[in-house]
Amino acid sequence: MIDVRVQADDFDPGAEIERLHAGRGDIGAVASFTGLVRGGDIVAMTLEHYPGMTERQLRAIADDAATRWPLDGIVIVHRHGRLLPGERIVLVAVASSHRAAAFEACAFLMDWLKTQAPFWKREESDEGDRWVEAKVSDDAAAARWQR
Amino acid sequence: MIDVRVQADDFDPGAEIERLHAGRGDIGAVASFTGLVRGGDIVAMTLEHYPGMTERQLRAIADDAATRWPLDGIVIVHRHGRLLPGERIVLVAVASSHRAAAFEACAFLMDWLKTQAPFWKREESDEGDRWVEAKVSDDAAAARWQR
Amino acid sequence: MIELLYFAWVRERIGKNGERLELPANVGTAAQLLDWLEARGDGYAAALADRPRLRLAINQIFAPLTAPVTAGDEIAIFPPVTGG
Amino acid sequence: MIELLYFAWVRERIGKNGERLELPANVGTAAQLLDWLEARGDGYAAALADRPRLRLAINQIFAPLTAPVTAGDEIAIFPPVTGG
Repeated sequence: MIDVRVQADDFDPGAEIERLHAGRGDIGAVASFTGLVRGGDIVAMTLEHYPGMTERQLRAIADDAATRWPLDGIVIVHRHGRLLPGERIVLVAVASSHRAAAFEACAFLMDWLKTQAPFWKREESDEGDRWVEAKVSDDAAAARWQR
Repeated sequence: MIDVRVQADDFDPGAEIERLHAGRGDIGAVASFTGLVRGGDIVAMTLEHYPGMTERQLRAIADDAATRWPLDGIVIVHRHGRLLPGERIVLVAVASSHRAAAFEACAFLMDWLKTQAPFWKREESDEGDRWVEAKVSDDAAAARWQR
Repeated sequence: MIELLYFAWVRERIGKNGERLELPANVGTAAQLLDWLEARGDGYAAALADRPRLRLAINQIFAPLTAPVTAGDEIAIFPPVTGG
Repeated sequence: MIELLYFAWVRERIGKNGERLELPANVGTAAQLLDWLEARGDGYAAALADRPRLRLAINQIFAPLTAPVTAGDEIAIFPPVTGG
């Protein structure tokens, strides 16, 4: 099961994790990652995206992960729109028989998503708004999966 | 916040993940791992543990993780008693400002827990009961964190 | 015709989400397309001047500046992505 | 006195969860303790014969066979752990 969603609404990480293994007795491991808006100087963050391409890229990233590791299911949920500090932005959850595969695929999906999914973050702060710059560290994180 | 629990009762991964970041705006990432009973030939699995030492070891493992990565919170919940295929066994969830720290600490905690926490699995199958043998692969996984 | 889409600060500087334009006969690559768009006005120039900070997708697939562009293409221009 | 605890198949083979025993004067290390216990009967022999498959904790901390044991210690004997 590969399920990819781009939505304005919040999501429920527990329900997504549960959905990956509910009714099955063959799944030993579910690794998940929940990304949240970090506050600090930021009042809010708005995520713009490229409808159509976003879903397509997330799906391609998930399909790629499924060829690299023995996985039983992948859920990716990514929100767009205006989000406040502490709000959930993204969930990646991966089911597998093997914990190393689940962990690695989950980290891979996040690294890949950060550099390959067409989202752009605009931060609102007391000093005004600004577009978040892409991080070199994200490119480096993604590069380690290159093959 | 470091929270370590050993219990017979089931737990709620979503609630534990939420608890790690609720009311805080400074946490960017929560990585989690949920371990489940895999079926196959197994009818049920019973987890025996060493009360007192188990909590102590899990706490020590969590404290160690907190010295290795910049973490904002760790939850470890491990069940004991008789569990059926598909049931949750263990949850490790880690909050951090940084996703790599959250992922690595979560993988570290699972590897360490597998080799350092005094639990023993007994599997029930149609051919009778048997104690699960420790895996060399688990020792190898734990060894990569040695320093 | 080509369908152009602009995102993030590229969108803001050009001042629109996108537009449909007739592809000139002498524009055969993404690089030539950017050169041609850049000459369309100050907003375009501000948005497209700094090529190393631009990314392109042709028909929803990331593409380099050397990629060919043809009539009917959906071509998106945007900064490096920052999701996740 | 020492407090002995047995887990998993060590417990099953010895036939009890644990016991309190007087530590003999000539038992100073975990290895000597296992030698002494092993001679206490068939169950003990079956549980303790295969030393590479045994793990020890003294006062709830993993300990090697060379570790000293002293009166008052809580000493647990068990197979390699298989949690998680």
